[in-house]
Amino acid sequence: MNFNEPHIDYAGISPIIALTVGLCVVLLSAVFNPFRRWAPALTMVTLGATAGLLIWQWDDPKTLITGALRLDDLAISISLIAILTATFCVLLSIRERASEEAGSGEYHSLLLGSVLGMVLLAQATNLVTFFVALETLSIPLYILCATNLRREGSLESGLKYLIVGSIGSATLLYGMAFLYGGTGSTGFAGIADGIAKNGLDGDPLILIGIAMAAVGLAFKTSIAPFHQWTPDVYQGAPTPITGFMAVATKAAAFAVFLRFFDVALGSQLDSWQPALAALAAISIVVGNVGALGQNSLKRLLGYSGIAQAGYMLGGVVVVSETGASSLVFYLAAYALMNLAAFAVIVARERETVFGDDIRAVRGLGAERPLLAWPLTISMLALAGLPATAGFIGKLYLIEALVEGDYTWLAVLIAVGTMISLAYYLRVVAAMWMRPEGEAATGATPVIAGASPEADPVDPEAGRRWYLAGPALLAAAATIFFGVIPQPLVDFASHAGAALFG
Amino acid sequence: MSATAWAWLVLLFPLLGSIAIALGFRALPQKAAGAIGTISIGLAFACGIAALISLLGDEPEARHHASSLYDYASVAGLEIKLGIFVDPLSIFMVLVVTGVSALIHLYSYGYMQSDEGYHRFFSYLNFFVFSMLLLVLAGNFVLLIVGWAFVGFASYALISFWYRRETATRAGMKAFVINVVGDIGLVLAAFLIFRELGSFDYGEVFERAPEVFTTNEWTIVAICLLLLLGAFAKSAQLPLHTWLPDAMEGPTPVSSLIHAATMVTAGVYLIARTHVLFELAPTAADVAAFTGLATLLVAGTMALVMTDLKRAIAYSTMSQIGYMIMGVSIGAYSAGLFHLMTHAFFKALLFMAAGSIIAAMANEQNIDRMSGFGRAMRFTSMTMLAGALALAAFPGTSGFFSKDEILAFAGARGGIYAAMMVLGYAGALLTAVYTFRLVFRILPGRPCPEARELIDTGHVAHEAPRNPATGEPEDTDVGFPGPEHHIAEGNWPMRAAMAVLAVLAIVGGWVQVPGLDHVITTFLDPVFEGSAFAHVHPSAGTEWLGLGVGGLISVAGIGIAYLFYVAQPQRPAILRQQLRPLHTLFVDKWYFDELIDLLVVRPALAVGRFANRVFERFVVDGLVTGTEGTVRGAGGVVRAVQNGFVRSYALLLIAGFAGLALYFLLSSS
Amino acid sequence: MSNSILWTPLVFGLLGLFLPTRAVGWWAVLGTVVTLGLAIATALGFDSGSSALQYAVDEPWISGLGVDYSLGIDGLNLFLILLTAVLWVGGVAFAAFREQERPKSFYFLMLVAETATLGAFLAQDLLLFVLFFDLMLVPFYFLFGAWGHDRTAEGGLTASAATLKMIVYTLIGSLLMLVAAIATAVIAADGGHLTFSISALQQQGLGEGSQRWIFWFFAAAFLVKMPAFLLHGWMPDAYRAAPLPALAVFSGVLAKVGAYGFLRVVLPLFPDATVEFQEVVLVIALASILYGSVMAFTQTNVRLIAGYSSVAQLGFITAGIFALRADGSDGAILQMVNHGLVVAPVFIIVALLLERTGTEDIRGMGGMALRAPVLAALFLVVALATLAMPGSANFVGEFYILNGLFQAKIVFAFVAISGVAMSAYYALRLYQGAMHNRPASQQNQGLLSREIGVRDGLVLVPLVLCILGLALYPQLILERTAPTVERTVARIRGGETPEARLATNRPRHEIELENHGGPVHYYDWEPTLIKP
Amino acid sequence: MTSEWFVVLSALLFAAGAVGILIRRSPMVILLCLELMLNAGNLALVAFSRMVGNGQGQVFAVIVMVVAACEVVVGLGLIVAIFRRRLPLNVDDLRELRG
Repeated sequence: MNFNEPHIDYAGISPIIALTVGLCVVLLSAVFNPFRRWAPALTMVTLGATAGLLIWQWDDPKTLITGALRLDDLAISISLIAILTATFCVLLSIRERASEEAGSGEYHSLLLGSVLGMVLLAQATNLVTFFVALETLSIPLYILCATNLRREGSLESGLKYLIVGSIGSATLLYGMAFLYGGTGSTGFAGIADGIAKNGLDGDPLILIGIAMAAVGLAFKTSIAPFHQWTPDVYQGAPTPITGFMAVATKAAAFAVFLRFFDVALGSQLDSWQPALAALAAISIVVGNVGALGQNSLKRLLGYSGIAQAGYMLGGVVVVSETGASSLVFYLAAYALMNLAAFAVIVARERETVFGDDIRAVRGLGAERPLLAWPLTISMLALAGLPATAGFIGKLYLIEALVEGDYTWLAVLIAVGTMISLAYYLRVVAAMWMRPEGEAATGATPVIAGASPEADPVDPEAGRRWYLAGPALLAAAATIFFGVIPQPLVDFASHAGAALFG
Repeated sequence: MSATAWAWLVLLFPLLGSIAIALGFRALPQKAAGAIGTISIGLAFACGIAALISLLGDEPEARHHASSLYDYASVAGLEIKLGIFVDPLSIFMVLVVTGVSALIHLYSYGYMQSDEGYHRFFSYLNFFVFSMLLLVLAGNFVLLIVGWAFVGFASYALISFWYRRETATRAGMKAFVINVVGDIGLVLAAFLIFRELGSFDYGEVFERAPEVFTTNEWTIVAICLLLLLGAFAKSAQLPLHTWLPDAMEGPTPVSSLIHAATMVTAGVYLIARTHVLFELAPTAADVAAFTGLATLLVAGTMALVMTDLKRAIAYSTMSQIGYMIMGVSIGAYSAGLFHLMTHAFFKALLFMAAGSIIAAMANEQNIDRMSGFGRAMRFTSMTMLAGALALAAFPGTSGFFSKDEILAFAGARGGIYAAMMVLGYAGALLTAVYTFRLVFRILPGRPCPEARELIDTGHVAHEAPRNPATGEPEDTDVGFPGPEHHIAEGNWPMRAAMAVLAVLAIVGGWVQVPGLDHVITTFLDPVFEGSAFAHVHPSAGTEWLGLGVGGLISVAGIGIAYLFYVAQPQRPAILRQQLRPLHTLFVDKWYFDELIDLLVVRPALAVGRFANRVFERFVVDGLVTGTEGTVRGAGGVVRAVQNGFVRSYALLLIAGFAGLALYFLLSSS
Repeated sequence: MSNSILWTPLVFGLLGLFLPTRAVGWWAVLGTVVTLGLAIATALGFDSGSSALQYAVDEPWISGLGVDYSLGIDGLNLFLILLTAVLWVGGVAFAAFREQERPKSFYFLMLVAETATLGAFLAQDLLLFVLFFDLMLVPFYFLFGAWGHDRTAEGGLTASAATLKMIVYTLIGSLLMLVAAIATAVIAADGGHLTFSISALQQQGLGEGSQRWIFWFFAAAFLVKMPAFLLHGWMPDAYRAAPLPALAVFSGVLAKVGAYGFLRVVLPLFPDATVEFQEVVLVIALASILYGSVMAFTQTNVRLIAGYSSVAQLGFITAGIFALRADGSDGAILQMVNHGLVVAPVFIIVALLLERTGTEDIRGMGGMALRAPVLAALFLVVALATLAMPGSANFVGEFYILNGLFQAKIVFAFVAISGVAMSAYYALRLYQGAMHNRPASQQNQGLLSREIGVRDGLVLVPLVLCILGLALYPQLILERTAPTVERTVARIRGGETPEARLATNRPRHEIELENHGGPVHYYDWEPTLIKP
Repeated sequence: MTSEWFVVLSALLFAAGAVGILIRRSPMVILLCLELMLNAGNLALVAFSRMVGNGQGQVFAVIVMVVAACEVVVGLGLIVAIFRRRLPLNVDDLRELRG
């Protein structure tokens, strides 16, 4: 028998290859003691290389591996966001106890593995790749969350994430099975015309499939009511990882969300659109009210993440190019805002004994302006105040929603933003204003961060380049894209066009 | 130079004087300030004369000129220029105002000498005159309102001149607020006029009014009633008069300025100025007439029982203004204005005399404690007597002719107006009685300690001044006649002013003696020629009859006063016993203050308290706290569900899935 | 030109961050003065006859979203820009004469605030307007919160809590406005080319139905900002917390942005809804007038007296705008400037009183005129202007407003004017309480005996001179405002109620001549009046 | 017998796994239940692949098995770590993070 080798587009899969190779190298470096300290550097190199290869592929969409992957601008833009986040994560992990305990090499290779999953997920156009990528993304994260072995919270968050996450994937898988069963294909395209061909509109099999898939994805993007893992895991995980999860996971999951629902299930629009809109609404409300009165900053950002996911889901709900573009724009902005915040939190965790408690940033404005400004900017941006990327992002989303006749959702976003001011500005107030009268922060039992087993204090952390640098960079970018958003808008609209154009 | 040019100068001088004194309050020596003040008014008077001459220069029917400086606020169809209107009426007012004011300034120059606030006083005083002149010269309703309000403010400033007296500041506030109510009346009237006639300008308004309005049509009546609101507030007619007696908190020259010459006559002027409108709205005119009548009677009764010298004179002013208002609203324009003039003379005089006596009493104003000043202060008592005679309309004096002309005209109108005449004469009797009550209480009799001291040592009582109302010691460093007081005797400026006025009070009426001459009427004729009542002319005979009656009445009144207060001094007490309720009613000023307090002040404060204590807290804040509470509550729920049990998370996840699947299935089928 | 006015303060603010701490205050003053100079230059170069947009700038900003960076000056905003420039000079200079903690941040924020405010006035692009409108709040949030006073002692809120309340409250409106603005553009574009340019949107027009809700979203934002009756819940706490120099400019200018928004955005873009909801808004305005006045004369804290009095004043302004007549709106704009010029000095004077008596409670003051006659005189002028004394420009403003209201909706005018009497009472009460009578407590005597200093005089006197100058020649503003206002209101008149026929300021006899003197529609509104 | 029954069976397995997760406290058992759910998915895939008559489902199933294995490994690793920290092996006691 003769074996005709398939045509392989190496250029297309080059980023994936690069990542994989890098992953192995980093892992090996961990084995040989002398190279151990190089792990971060190697990781950076890998990420850089991948990014370069991705940009090389910019604006030249292609389908890879017999339709299993599609490398288009959407995929690239999302992957870039993921890589950017990972880079920040590496920087923040320098001198991080977690990475040292887990062994720097393992830690970073796991990180790269997760990134690999994200890059794949962003390209997935087939149920199989979709599922595999999703797991490749998740499983390393389960471990990474738990890497701070000395802290109960870390282990707990790891286990919780594992259990609930696996339920999520199981549900997703089962839903995929139904879709496959209904349409007889695992490719998104195949599913689409399968539905069309077999006239399966409103077929219960398909519908349940859709429902289950929606649950799986909603879980990953932490949309309420599938959000509950988020605050706990965010709080328990080592802070750099939390930052990575908060941004990158969302980005990748939303990418496939777009592909899966807007492309594969586009025909079923009217059956799932209202449902997703409802989910968006719920998580806007839940996230925002849940964040009120949280004293752990990470937890607060977790809840705010839920709310923000609700906003972004709006970009998926209105099946339109503007929707997709606005979503990508918002993800990019969201990455910048969050990373600035997390960088500052990491710095304060090491500087003070309060861990990630809000007391850690008391009087920061006077004490450490260079840390206070980034956090302030990121909070204002998350609250969607003008002259920040956050404002433009909201503007973009709302425009998409209004165009798509989902004005009520836009109004809800506005309402949610109002509520969110209450907790974002509380952080700002803590930094700049005289301590609030409410002794609440003092009275409530200090959570996780401030437990006696807190990390040893490094009073200079706030001045270290690898912490202050990223913070300032992200904050500056947030402002920059708030004032001159055009480049980012183009970036996003490319991605949107890739899907619909 | 044209009349208008002179008129602008009339306005200019007092304003300059006021500003100059105000800016130089540190630099200028006291005397200089007084001099500037007095001279600037004097110059204004001179310019007034000049304007008069140039006005008499041209034909009677051509004796009205408008002139404007620039567009004050003219867009969107409104046209408001900074313009004046010069005609016999305004010139007449200018002359009366500046003339009397000049004398009052002169008087103050001496009287206020030992007052710390000397500069402030003259600055205010000049500003007051300026405002009044602006009021009478204004060429459109907006500028009229401006002058109107300026007068109000100036009176506020002067009444609360001794601003550390609680009573004074409160009185000032009262005067101001009531005057603002009047302003509002004028403003609304102006709006209505504008809506109907499309202009604020006197000329256009008076020209168009007759062709647009039918007589007694509701709009014109509304306009006139609104105008009256303003007029009553300023001229202290019922029921808006309550600020006037309190206004006596100010220094005495102020009282004479506000009451005699200027402010309170503004209402009379307003009605005369807008007589075109009032003749189109007889109903409103009658309202005005009856209010005037009521005021003159009520005020008379109050003046009858007041023991405070200045307040008593104040009430008498009210009642005299009542005469004028009645006069101008029944159409006796020139008569009303004539009375305005003579009243300016003798009332100013009376206040000055009173001031001199009060000074001698070291600010004691209670007439029960005064007596025997006839011998102590000859000059003062002579002038006072002259003023009193004129006020009581003693035959031959100025008041005699002016008052009776009004009543005669009322008689000539006949009908209901005849009744007015009769009541008017009743009022005249009252006037004579209360006037000479004062005279007989103060001048004759055994000298009181102060008077005695004056006779013996020739100098005035020294005593730390006290507030007659509250009895608290005055704080003299803000400005208050300290231990040293100034009486007309041995103070030439005061004497000069009083002398001039005394002469005028006697002879001032002779310009207009029935059958002999009628200077005022002929002069004002061009203004009122179009009037519907131009033909109404009581014959000289009837007028003389009226004069006779009036003379008798005044003599009778004086007689009664003599009977009560000189012949049988115990009588009043007995009478008081017999008429206790009536007396208390009069003493308590017919309870007008209480009425206003009950109807306006208390409700407003109650509303305010409610708004503050209840509404603000429960409704306005409730909106905030309520929403906040619900949101926080929801937050509590969310965090309660977030209970840390991984299995319950799983449950929620699966439940959520079930719900979603259920929705899909239901929506599909 | 517009550009330079807009960005000068920000530039100075940024440079100020690199200056030595001592100099930064004066640097900030310089910045505001330069801005003022530029503003005056524009005013001089302004063509008063035309209703067109002048000094216009129009660059694409976010082409993808149809947002342009377009500025411009016309009759509506010219004097509000001047006002902003003037008051900021006053406020910043007043602050510069005193010690400020963390001066760099303070002046930086002040200048950012000025740029934001100017931006709101200059913006000719709906979204740009919304952006600046929201941005204004941020610096004031920090100024009030970080430099403010905690009132926990007298049962109030902490500075940060009070400001949080303020910002959440005011952003409620603003965010809804953002949605509304986008909706306006999207609906108007109707699938076509998306633009936020106000003039373009004005051409495209909007359907009745969508106008309705959009109108209320905008109205909410503006009414909260003013603040109007029932929506003023944030005001008392914020006013008590705020540092006085910042409060002077805040209350002097920011409140006006709301009223300005009605003229700039609502009337042109949503004419039908405006006519439809005229009465509703008028009712709110009247409520503000009455409620504000009543509260003003029951308060004892001088800040709150001033605060509630501005509630009343903005009620007047709103009423003037919603008379939907040229004269009403002319008066409204004039009154915005007047009120700004009046309320800022009031707060500066409050600061001076505070320094002298150590209290903000009117019961703790008194008798100050004795040893501070100049201060008393200045205060008197301000107080008289506050109560719209005839002869002041405020009176002209109110006169135009009320005349407009009177000709359009006579009953409302009668109610509104009662506010005038009350204002007389509370303004005088404020003045007397501070300056007249005996000093409340004897130990204050020593403190009382301080005349206004030269430096504070430099701040206060020019402002008072502005008041006097306008009093002598209000036409200055009116004639430049009128053409634009005329154009703005003319659109409304198109779909107007019967009363509108009277809106044409023609004397009745002329109207009757046209109608051959018959008993005509001229009497349409007669039932609204009580017949004799 | 037709393959629908396999689907039904898979559904039952899925439900069983879900219920197991909800009622059991030991992380080990919970991991087993997770496996159950995943394998329910596998069974469904295989059954469907039989129904629709192409191999994709079976391929998918095989891959899923690998993934499942990974998850179990990770899970066990975590459990060991927890055990080493002398923490109770009871998911209900792991609730330091909440609220």
